[in-house]
Amino acid sequence: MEQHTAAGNPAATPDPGAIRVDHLDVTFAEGTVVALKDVSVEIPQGAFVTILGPSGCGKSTLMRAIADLVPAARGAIDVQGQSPRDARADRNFSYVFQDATLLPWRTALENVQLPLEVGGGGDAHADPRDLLELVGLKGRENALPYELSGGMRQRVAIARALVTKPKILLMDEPFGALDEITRDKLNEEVLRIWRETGTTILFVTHSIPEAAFLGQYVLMLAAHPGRVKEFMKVELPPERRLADRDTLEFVQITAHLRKLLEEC
Amino acid sequence: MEQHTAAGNPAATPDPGAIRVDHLDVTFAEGTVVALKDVSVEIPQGAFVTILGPSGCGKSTLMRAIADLVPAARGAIDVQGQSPRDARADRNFSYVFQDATLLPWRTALENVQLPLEVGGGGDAHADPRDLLELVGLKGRENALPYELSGGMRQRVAIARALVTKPKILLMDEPFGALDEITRDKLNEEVLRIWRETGTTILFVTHSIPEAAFLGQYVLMLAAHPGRVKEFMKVELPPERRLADRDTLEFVQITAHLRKLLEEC
Amino acid sequence: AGLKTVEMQLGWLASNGLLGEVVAQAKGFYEAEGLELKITPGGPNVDGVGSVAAGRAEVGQISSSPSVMLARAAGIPIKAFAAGYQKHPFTYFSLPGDPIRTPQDMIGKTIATQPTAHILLKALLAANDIPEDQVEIVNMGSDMNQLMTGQASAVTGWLTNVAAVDVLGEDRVDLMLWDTGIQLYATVYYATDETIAEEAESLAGFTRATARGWHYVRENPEEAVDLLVVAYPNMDREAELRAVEKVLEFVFTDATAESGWGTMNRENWETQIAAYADLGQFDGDAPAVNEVMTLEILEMTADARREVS
Amino acid sequence: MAEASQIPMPVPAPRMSRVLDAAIDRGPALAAVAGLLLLWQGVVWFFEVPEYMAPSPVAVLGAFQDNAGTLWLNFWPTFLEAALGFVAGNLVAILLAVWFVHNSTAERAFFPIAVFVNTIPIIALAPILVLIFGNGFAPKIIIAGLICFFPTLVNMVRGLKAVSPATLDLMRVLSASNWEIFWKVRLQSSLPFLFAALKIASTTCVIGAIVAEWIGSNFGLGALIIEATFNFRSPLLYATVFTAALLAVVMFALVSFAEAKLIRWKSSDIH
Amino acid sequence: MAEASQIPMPVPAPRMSRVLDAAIDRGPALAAVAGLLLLWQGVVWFFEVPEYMAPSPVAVLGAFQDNAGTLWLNFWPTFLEAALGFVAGNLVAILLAVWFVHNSTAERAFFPIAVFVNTIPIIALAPILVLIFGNGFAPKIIIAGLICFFPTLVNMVRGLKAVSPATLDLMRVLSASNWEIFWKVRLQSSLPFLFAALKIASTTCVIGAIVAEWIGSNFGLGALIIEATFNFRSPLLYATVFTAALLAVVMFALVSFAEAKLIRWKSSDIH
Ligand SMILES: Nc1ncnc2c1ncn2[C@@H]1O[C@H](COP(=O)(O)OP(=O)(O)OP(=O)(O)O)[C@@H](O)[C@H]1O
Ligand SMILES: Nc1ncnc2c1ncn2[C@@H]1O[C@H](COP(=O)(O)OP(=O)(O)OP(=O)(O)O)[C@@H](O)[C@H]1O
Ligand SMILES: Cc1ncc(C[n+]2csc(CCO)c2C)c(N)n1
Ligand SMILES: [Mg+2]
Ligand SMILES: [Mg+2]
Repeated sequence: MEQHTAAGNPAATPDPGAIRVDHLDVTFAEGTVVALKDVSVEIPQGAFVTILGPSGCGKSTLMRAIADLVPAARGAIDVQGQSPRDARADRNFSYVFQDATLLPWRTALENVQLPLEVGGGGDAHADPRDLLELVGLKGRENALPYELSGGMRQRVAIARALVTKPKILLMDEPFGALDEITRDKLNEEVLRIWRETGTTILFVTHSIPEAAFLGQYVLMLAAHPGRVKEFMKVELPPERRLADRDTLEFVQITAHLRKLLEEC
Repeated sequence: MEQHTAAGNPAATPDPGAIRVDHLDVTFAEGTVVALKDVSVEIPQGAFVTILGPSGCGKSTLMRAIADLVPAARGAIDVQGQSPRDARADRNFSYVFQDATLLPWRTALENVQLPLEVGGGGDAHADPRDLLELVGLKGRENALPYELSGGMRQRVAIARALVTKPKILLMDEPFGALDEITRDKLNEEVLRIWRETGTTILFVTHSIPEAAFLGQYVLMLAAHPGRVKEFMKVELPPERRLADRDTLEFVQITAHLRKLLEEC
Repeated sequence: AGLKTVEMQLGWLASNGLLGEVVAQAKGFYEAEGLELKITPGGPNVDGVGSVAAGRAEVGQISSSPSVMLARAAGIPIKAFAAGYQKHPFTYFSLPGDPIRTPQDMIGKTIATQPTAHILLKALLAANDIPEDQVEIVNMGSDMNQLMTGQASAVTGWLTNVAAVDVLGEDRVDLMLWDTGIQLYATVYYATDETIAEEAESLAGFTRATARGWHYVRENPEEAVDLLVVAYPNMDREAELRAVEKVLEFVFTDATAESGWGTMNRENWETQIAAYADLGQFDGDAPAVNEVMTLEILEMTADARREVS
Repeated sequence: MAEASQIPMPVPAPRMSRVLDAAIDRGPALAAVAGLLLLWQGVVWFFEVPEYMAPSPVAVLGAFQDNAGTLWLNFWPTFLEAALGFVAGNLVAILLAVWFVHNSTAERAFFPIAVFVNTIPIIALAPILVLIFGNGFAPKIIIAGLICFFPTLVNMVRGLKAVSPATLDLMRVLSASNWEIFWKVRLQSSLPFLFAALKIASTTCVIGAIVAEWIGSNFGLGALIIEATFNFRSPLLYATVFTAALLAVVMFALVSFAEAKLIRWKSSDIH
Repeated sequence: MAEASQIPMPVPAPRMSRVLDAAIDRGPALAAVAGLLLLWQGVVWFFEVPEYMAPSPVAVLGAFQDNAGTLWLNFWPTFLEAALGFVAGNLVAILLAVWFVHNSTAERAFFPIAVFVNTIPIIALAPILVLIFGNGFAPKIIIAGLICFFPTLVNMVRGLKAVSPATLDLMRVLSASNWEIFWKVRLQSSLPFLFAALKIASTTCVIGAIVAEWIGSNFGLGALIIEATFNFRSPLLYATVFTAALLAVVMFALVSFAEAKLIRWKSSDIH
């Protein structure tokens, strides 16, 4: 299978800062469940890559493999010139999990502060209170997770991921539980953060418009077994506004993506 | 506050089979958090009502109050002429929770079978294997929850809710974790089930198109405190196909809903 | 068939204090009296008085005579009717480097003894006019370590416990409690007032058969030990073979030569009661000697007991 | 129990006076105790049980009065031994559990040994302990500690492992050290197990102190029990046993109280 | 421990022979036991500890050989008492826990009484037990049961309550009866607590059987311990204590094995 490179140029020398996934297989249950099969992809430094694919195709598994949470059965992953393990140890990642995964005994604010308390804390970091305000939870800082709604919990997890200003942000359906208004607002925030900080972002979503709107690249995975269907550059201007979603190019792109997804 | 009735006709005699919510207040933390304030709504027998509203506005809380999972601080709820408690005891509800809430020690199939094993089992019921096939999990019947992807878990929960063929189906963001293709397929399935069985469905979603496409009525809640913003009938033909989403009426309705949501 | 069951409740595990009974059982002496003896063990925390008082067992055997006095004083209606060991083998052991040969030698020394035997040491001191504060009393368990490590000048135990005594070596120094003026009985047989009144014949039969058993032990110590070890396989035959001679010295004395096995002396009991009363051991009034012991059964069996010796 | 819909509805509690609340909370316990005492007194009267077999509650109460001074004097050493043994035994157990959870070789090597040691009867250990530590408080505290040690070890090892894989993933991504995972996550999620263990230990440490006093002590409730047994003073024996049991109940209540204060969160998911 | 990234990576295990696997699994335990035995032998030799104080492993081994028959004969009654006590005590504790969890008045009324009863030293209860049940197997099984009872009660009550509110909501909507909730949910989620309790009980039931034999028995390891203690047969004492401890280790291992078989699922969320 050919190498899916960013610019569609297989001969390009690998960008030293990229995430490079090389013929990756991931299996579960002693090899009986093949979650990912021969996945190769190269993500340039500072790219915003959205990941689309049918439920169960291996999106979370790919992210988990990159974050060193799941071992490769075959193949290799290279994160900014390091193994995933070293990259993780160096705290290059932030991860918004598909479930919010809050610590139930910590308040919203304390959950956001968690990354600052462990793993060396990190140097640059944002103000947890500001982040909670950003995700619309001002005033609920002291609520415990069981006192929050599903969307609120997810927003706490997003704030937590942003607090360390990571080099690589892995977001697994971060906005799945949010209403469109909040979602739109956070979409713009994420884009702003991406532009301002140069963070490399991998962003799993089920919304085709969201994938097209946010992504500089879209990685489409197919199922049975999980494999790369397409890795495409989104030909839209880097400065995007919500209104851009009504343009013809945008609609063409989403239509294309929808067709691809149907084929998976 | 006026009574929001189905047809916008406050004088109509209440349909004996309706869900009637009457000046409902729900509070938490000893009254300090007001989740719902003076909510009144009347849902006709066999209606498909979608619920929209910003994250944390009380959508889940309203459903939980109807299902007798949370007590009313003030006001009353009447479910098919009964108190929520009696309605629950009579197994009138199925509930798809916002978190999948599977029993981790049961396989997918066993989780779907759970409702048949408890609470009297119910008379009419669907075949659990057929339902798992319906939600696209054929072949994964014996997987334990931790072996399933997020979307797969949610689909198991959907299958579980359908297995008892309930009179009232409460679905709290059931398709939040699903890709558009699967989601569209399940949207059509739910519509089919609704039409064929006459089930009353309350369906929380964050997707405005989904709310408009599925709902006979849309209940829009506003936040701070949670209250009814609008209860409107969707003026679309009852027989809907996915292609209808590209019609002008549909786009007008979603635009209206988006505007309302922005105001909340 | 047709035998009357007599249950004997021990105040401890089965031990060599039971040689006579085991032999009498094996040789059919009880059957000859129309009895069947059933022996129930006690343990470190079960003295058996409760079982006898409640009527679960007809006969009790208790380690030391003061228990009977204390029980009686507490209102438990039991009486001693025979004494197995004529002299109590309770002994203060010391080492030749720091010997304690007389009560006076204890002055200024540390004596280790079991908590329940503190009172015996106090009685000893009182009987020998030694103020209690002249002797330091510390606790010991069942081991002799404190003597061996020099933490105490003397430890206590039963002279019949040959394994314990062996640990101290050949040249140890013994000071027997009996020789200091505190003259107690050991392995005392007792029964409730009611049993003594209503089943005197059974008790007499029990006493006669047991006496015969003990005489048989005296004649055939080795066979007796073999029988004991067969009945109670946990015991160590070698140790019991060495112990049996010692045991017999306590069971058969000048007193038994005259009055037969199991004999008791009313004056001795009175002395014991008085000593305990002086030490304030009774909650209320001291019990009368006739409440604590009875010679009735011994008298009923006097001829038979003398005959076998 | 087989009937449906008996699950109690969580009704928001009206704000009652705390004193009244507490009284209602204790009500069933007091009623049960009173009932048992009455039953016992009734049995003793009805069957005319002699005092030396089982004294009536009234007789025990008398013994409490007559021996108040003795009981009080002997209460303190036992309390001290039990409390210090509780602290020491649980501390060692918790530390060992922490070690085991972080080092599975250590767990496999020493857990069986802990099981082994736990089964050695105190009576068999006592001579060696006395030999090493003499006859003072030390061996009693050690025995009380030894006797609470094992349940806490087992529960704590289990509790420290009761962390969901999702949370461990989170901590891995945060590149948290094992120590941080322990401190921020494992400790909290082990609390339900730990408090169950402490409740068990709160009663066994009292047993331990008493058993320890039996191996040779002039004071303490254990010594008093021996003394009362040896002298056939049933009412005093019962009064002493009651005092010990009350000590245990109080320690148990303290642990329960601490638990209620410390675990205020609710899990929001299936565990 | 404070260093980052030491969390072991879950590497897919290569399929090894099961026998080898098991050997490696037991390796550390065997090594630790061997090490301790060597240390002990070394101490005994080096300090020339006399045998009556603490016999060397070699002497104990000798005692094992010399007394093999005796040990074997006395092993069976103790094993029987411990095993039956284990079953009875845990069964009663589990049933009581089920009652308490479904009836909070019962819990408030009788939990303190359970604490109370648990603290009454067995030895103080012994005379009454002997009076009521005589001297056969019954009182020994009862004592072994009594002694395992309490930790299981405490853990099981806690375990049956360790159900997430979300799951209870699910069961409420399904209009499940308390009995069904118990059977389908509580029992499963209490398993970690239950098995911790059973591990504790697997050793305490042996202690219980031994202690029970001290109230009067001619046979059993407990009787042998007393016999050996008071007759200064140190090597036999140690051999007996070892036999008892081995029994406990085996029971512990059986419980651990059952646990591994029964809890195969992983929680998918924070608990
Ligand atoms: N147990 C609780 N204790 C305290 N506050 C609570 C509790 N449950 C819900 N709330 C509060 O009630 C409000 C409504 O919550 P609810 O879960 O109904 O929101 P929602 O509309 O479902 O939101 P989402 O779309 O994010 O799921 C929120 O502010 C939440 O914090
Ligand atoms: N621990 C596991 N054991 C066994 N199978 C697993 C495990 N984790 C994931 N899988 C399987 O791997 C496949 C991919 O799962 P993954 O969670 O990556 O899907 P996904 O693309 O994230 O799906 P979704 O959109 O539903 O979250 C699925 O078939 C899933 O059942
Ligand atoms: C002589 C003696 N008596 C009681 C116990 C009691 N004990 C030890 S552990 C435990 C329960 C909790 O593990 C209990 C009740 C003992 N060990 N030894
Ligand atoms: Mg996923
Ligand atoms: Mg919600």
